[in-house]
Amino acid sequence: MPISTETTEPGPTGPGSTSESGQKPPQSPASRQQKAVVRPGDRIFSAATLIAGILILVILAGVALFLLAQSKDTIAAQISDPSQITGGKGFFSYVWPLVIGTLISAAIALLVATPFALGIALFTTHMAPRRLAPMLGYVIDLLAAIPSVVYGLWGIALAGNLTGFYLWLSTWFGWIPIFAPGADGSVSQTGRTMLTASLVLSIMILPIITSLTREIFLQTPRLQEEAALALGATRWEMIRMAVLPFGKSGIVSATMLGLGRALGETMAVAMILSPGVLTASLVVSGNQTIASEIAQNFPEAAGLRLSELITVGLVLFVITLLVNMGARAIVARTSVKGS
Amino acid sequence: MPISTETTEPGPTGPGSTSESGQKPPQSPASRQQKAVVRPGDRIFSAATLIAGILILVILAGVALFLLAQSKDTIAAQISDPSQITGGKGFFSYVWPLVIGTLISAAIALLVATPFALGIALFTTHMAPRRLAPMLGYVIDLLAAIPSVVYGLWGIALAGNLTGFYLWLSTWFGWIPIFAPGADGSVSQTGRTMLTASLVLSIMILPIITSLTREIFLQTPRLQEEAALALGATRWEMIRMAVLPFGKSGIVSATMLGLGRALGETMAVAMILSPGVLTASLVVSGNQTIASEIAQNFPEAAGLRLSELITVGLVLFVITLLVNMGARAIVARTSVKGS
Amino acid sequence: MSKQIDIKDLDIFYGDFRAVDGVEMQIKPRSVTAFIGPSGCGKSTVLRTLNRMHEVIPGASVSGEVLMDGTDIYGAGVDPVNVRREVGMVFQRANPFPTMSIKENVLAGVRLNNRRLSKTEADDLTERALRGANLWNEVKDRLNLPGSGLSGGQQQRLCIARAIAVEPEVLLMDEPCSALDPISTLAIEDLINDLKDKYTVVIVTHNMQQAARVSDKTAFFNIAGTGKPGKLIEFSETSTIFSNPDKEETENYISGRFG
Amino acid sequence: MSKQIDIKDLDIFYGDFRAVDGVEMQIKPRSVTAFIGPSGCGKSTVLRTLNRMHEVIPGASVSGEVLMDGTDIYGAGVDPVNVRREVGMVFQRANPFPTMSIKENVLAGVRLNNRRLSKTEADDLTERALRGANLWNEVKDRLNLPGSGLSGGQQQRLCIARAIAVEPEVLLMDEPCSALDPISTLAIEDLINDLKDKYTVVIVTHNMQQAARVSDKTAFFNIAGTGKPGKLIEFSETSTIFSNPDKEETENYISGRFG
Amino acid sequence: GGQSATGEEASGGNSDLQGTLTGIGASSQKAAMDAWTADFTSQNSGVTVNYSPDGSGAGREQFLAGNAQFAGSDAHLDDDEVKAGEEACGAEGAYEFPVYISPIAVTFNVKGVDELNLSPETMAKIFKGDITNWNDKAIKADNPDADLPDLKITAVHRADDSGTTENFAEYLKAAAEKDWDAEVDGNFPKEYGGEAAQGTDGVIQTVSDTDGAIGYADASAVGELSTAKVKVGDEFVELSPEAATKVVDASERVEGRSEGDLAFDLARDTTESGAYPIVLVSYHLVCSSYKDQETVDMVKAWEKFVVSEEGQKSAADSAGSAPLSDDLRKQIEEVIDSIKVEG
Ligand SMILES: Nc1ncnc2c1ncn2[C@@H]1O[C@H](COP(=O)(O)OP(=O)(O)OP(=O)(O)O)[C@@H](O)[C@H]1O
Ligand SMILES: Nc1ncnc2c1ncn2[C@@H]1O[C@H](COP(=O)(O)OP(=O)(O)OP(=O)(O)O)[C@@H](O)[C@H]1O
Ligand SMILES: [Mg+2]
Ligand SMILES: [Mg+2]
Repeated sequence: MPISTETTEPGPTGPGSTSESGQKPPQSPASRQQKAVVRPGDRIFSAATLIAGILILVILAGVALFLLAQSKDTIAAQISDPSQITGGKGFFSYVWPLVIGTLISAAIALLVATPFALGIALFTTHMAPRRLAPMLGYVIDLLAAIPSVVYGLWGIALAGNLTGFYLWLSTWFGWIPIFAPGADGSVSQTGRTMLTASLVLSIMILPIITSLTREIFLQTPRLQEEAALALGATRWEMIRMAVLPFGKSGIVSATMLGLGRALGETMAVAMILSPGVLTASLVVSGNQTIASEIAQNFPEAAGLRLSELITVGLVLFVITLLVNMGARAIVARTSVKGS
Repeated sequence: MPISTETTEPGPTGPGSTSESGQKPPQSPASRQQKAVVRPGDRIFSAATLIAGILILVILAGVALFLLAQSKDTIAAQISDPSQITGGKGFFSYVWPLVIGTLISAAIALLVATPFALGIALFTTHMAPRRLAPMLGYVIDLLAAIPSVVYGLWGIALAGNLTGFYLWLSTWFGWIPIFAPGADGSVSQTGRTMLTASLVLSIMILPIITSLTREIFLQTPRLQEEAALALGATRWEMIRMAVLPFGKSGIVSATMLGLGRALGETMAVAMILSPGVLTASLVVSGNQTIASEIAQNFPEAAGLRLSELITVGLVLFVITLLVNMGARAIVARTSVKGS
Repeated sequence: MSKQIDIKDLDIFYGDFRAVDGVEMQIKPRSVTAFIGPSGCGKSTVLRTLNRMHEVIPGASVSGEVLMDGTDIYGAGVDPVNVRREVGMVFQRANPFPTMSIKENVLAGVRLNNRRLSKTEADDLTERALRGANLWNEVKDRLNLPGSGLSGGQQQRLCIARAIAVEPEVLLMDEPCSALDPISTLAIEDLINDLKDKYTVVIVTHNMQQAARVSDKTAFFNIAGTGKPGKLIEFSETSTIFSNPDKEETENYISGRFG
Repeated sequence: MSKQIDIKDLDIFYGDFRAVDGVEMQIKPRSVTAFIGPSGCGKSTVLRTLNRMHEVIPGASVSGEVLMDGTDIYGAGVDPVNVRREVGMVFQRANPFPTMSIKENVLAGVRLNNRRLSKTEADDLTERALRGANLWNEVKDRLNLPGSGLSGGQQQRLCIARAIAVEPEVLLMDEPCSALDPISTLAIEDLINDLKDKYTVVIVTHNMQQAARVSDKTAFFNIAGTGKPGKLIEFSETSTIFSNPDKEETENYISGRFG
Repeated sequence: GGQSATGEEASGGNSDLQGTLTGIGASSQKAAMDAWTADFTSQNSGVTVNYSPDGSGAGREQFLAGNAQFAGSDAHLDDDEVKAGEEACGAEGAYEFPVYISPIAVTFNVKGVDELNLSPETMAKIFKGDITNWNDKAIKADNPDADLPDLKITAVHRADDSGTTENFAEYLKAAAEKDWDAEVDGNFPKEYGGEAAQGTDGVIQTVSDTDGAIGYADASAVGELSTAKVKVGDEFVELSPEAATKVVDASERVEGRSEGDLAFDLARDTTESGAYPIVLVSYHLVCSSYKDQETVDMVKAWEKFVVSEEGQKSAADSAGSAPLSDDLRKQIEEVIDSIKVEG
């Protein structure tokens, strides 16, 4: 992968190795040194990107501090008297079902959306006729701009139509815990289940993943594609040999971005999901996500309750960080060494 | 730009030109033709991507139809008796301040976020020390996963701290209409203005734009970068010569995706903005966006009002489409011919 | 195993631009054919039409026929994938897969053909192909490192190894020795000599001596001027071309009295 | 305008791998120096250290000194940008900017130096550089089309034109004629001959005749075996190297009795 | 605080009711509803109560379309909806009755001012934007003893469509008609300007963050902010549950409705001593008849629990509402008892 940071780290066996750092021109006297004018563009650029980099850290720190500061009541309550916390059994027993719910919904959304998004991206870049491809691009961009409340409304309408499907699922695949019917032998009558919410989520993150991977796939070097084709690769084989390996890091990034959106999506889930206690089955009502819990409760929350909700937000923050780092670590481990 | 769709369109001057379409192998008798087995991978792949492409169109059509179907009451009311519509002056006078508000907030968010995002992307790909770059990546991904309700809460906290700044703006730059103080000579006391909402929006779309452009910039061909450096380009010049031209289409896509998010963001704007009638000044309370209007009113809406809100959603849909097509058309016009 | 190629009235276009005009040629099985001519005259373009790689370029098209053992590869119902499985190619610019290791690069084409290879078969094949391309000694200790960490000439030889590993019936080579030192060049020429016992080889080269050394027949292309299409000027036995060409243009080019 | 280059005890690394070991060399101003040697021996690597392009590769580093007119370009406080403005380079693989037109490609370096060019100056310079690279006739009608639509040899010449347009004091050329036909090759050799009146030229080539034709001094590099570093074996007058080399290794290589 | 998503497993039960009750409606009832469902299902372990807080409008609509067994609403049915109820619920139509009374506080944040008296006219002018400074004569007149600063008034209203706004505006319209000339609606009149904030929490937070702010919000959410006393008759009444209950008792039922329709026209302009007139009455809607006995039993048990002393207390604890008076409860219980099986 061509990664270019000009700043070199000294090679371990090159003791006297030098690296490019200083700014003064060589002291050769009678030459075109006057050409080496101060390059304001470069200075400004360095400064600007550095400032941007720092600012983003400041913003993140700001958000994190805000979350932490608002969480202190909850932490205090947790230490002094855990029964004050909603649910009465302390913060962790309150939060873990939410964590699980959030992870499940995000995982389903990702599992559904990623192959789909890659398919669409490949279709637009390598399969669709020249004229159709930009149209599909518009469609994707459009999907990205639909407000989550509209997705929510649409999801509610969709939910009603999914009950039959869920019944069918629970009849035939009820032995799989995630499709098991509820205690009374039936599935949700409203369709407002975790599965519906996750499916709508997957549509919401689809544009993000598609857009990013599409751009990356478009940039696959022609020479690589030609190399694969000339070996007698079919389109799919060419994509496997040249396009996907080239796009690997982009695919990971796209998935992470989609994951972020799925973890943090609020409105649509809050509108669609009929929340309840944690259950393994995804076709009965129940489960809840962190973002939706916050959205549904903060309008009426005050004092400790508000602090609790923000602490829950902090937990999401930490989860995201862990998931991200984990995912990237796994990807890094499976890459070709040295490439 | 290396775009590879293998399907060729026949060159205009090549009358008998052929294109690759059929699937049968050449009929040469005694050769390794048995190798040309049916390639299930390829079949499946073609079918899968095609289905994905079609499904996305179906989903979009589903959303569009949903919006249209729910809009029919409003359209009927608009035709029979416009005074029924909220505001009493028909649908268009109800919707246009919302359209303007939406466009303004999205435009500010984009204007702030895009250079920022490009700066961060360039910083992580071409400036930051090897170790720091992935860290910044995590930060960006984290920002993407913060739920909008948390951004909303944070934005409210931020708003309170911006009043002083807004006062300063209106004192010194009050002659610019967008910074003009209100009728009573003062700016918003709460800071919950369009400018605050737009700034928070810009932070929300930052991760999207950054992630996408970062991935593209990472893929700049080494050879191009080396070509620029060898000519004596500074980093900034190298970026201008090799990185940005290569990433152009990615930058546009990223911006469009960010725009989509900004246009559609609901919760944060609804929480932060103190809505009101359309005003030119961004430092007094007033203005409203489409998504926030929908979110704030739909819980209590029923019948015609609900239909109105969904029609407003449809308007957003159309705006997005137009903005998108416009932007891409402009970009296409300014590109080097034939590249 | 080897194939005969008949090119009939082939015109080649990049969009509107007619790059090559009216090529007629018959390439015998089990022979080496060299394409020579000034830069930009269309050698690579013609070569790329022989395995339908030309049409991969957006807007590019051809008219005319290219018969392989009598079957028009541009005929209706011909799958270019099948054509390319039988016609291997080495590109003018070396293009190893940067994400694959050296060994994977060599085996890439073989893996495509769905052949199951045992570990030893794979190792044998890798060694054979790399030896053929005179690269084995230089890379035998780093077969699992990425192909992008090689020098220019090493990359070029890696691409040759990759192409011969699939044992195609026809092998097209676009300046395969351009980045090679004389020793490697000789090794590749030996390789070509071996290959022609079984396969049909077409090679583009700027090196007259090389053409004279390895080829049975030589095709000389030329271009009348800028914007004009390239044309096949003369196609005969290599000895004829270099000693006693039919056309004056050819003689001028061979003897360097051109332009 | 021209510079003298003194290379002192230069070791070059790719990460942990010592690619080139202990190079000592003195390159005189207004001369042409040729680097020859088998593929993978480190010619490109050494060349790239002369304008600090080597360090652009992740993990790459050098130790030792490269003095240009007495100033160590790897000294503290030296801005590699300034080094590269004075030391032009033509890469082994042609790399025109695909998003720029042919003309913009030629002018890319000049524009960097903040020189304001009038329209006519720009046109003149473009023509001069393209003529120098023997490309003018082929592209004069399509100066505003992208540089990526050129043939392999045309792209290579475009890169040469781009490098000479800035009139660098030192010009490094890595196999500049590898994709060129004999006529273009001769033109480039003439160009090199012209250039050496004013500048210092270093060229990597696999073509012994070319080295013999154009260079004043020749450096022969060799590599003892796989995984070993490349070494400078002999550096003398070209005539000496080709007629009466000091080292047996050199003689073996020159006469093709190697490996 | 409401009930968490984790909930608690219902521990034991003492009835043999079985089934699921679905309700849709006002989000303002969510906190109370969480408390009710938790208590109710712990007593009736066979019953599941699902309540979607989709909003009053959606609740009424869905209920009238037969998609829910009951609805929660911040406003009573209008005449058209009553007719629709006859179609959905049989000849007797839908029954509606208050389930709790929620006082709306007028809350303010002015440094150095802890107590504030406001007459309806002054209040209207402040929220309308006619009075813009705390040292205005009109405010001084109501508060002769207060030390009112020279400070800009930031009047904060709800940005979203809400029952709170509707009831507040209704009060101003009734008590200060001259000054409040806008139509009463769930949306605060845009032309009056002022600051807007989303949700109760938004209003409270804005008021507490802004010196010189005044707003209105559900009393339960006010927390440490000061609340204004409101002029009723000749006295200034402080907000309290009892005072809020009083105003409902002083109100008339909406005319021309059936026996079972306990919709009230609140006496906003009451002069009854000690009554606090800015209240929101939250209703439940049920059908007069259901298809089967099981549902009838469930609905009866559920709604009886909701209005029972126990139910009202847990709502008061969790949602800060004012309990129903015993008198009103009796009337409601009669209505609930008359729910029967269709036919
Ligand atoms: N980017 C790289 N990373 C690691 N090793 C490299 C890299 N580039 C080159 N090498 C190794 O360094 C050695 C010298 O390479 P170099 O490119 O200098 O050879 P060269 O003499 O130019 O050969 P050629 O004639 O084939 O271009 C070779 O062994 C090569 O494999
Ligand atoms: N992708 C392309 N788009 C448009 N024109 C092209 C393209 N590739 C090549 N050409 C043009 O077609 C003509 C023939 O090109 P081709 O690459 O076949 O030349 P060649 O004989 O291989 O030259 P060289 O020896 O320099 O490689 C040239 O005029 C070239 O500019
Ligand atoms: Mg060529
Ligand atoms: Mg080299």
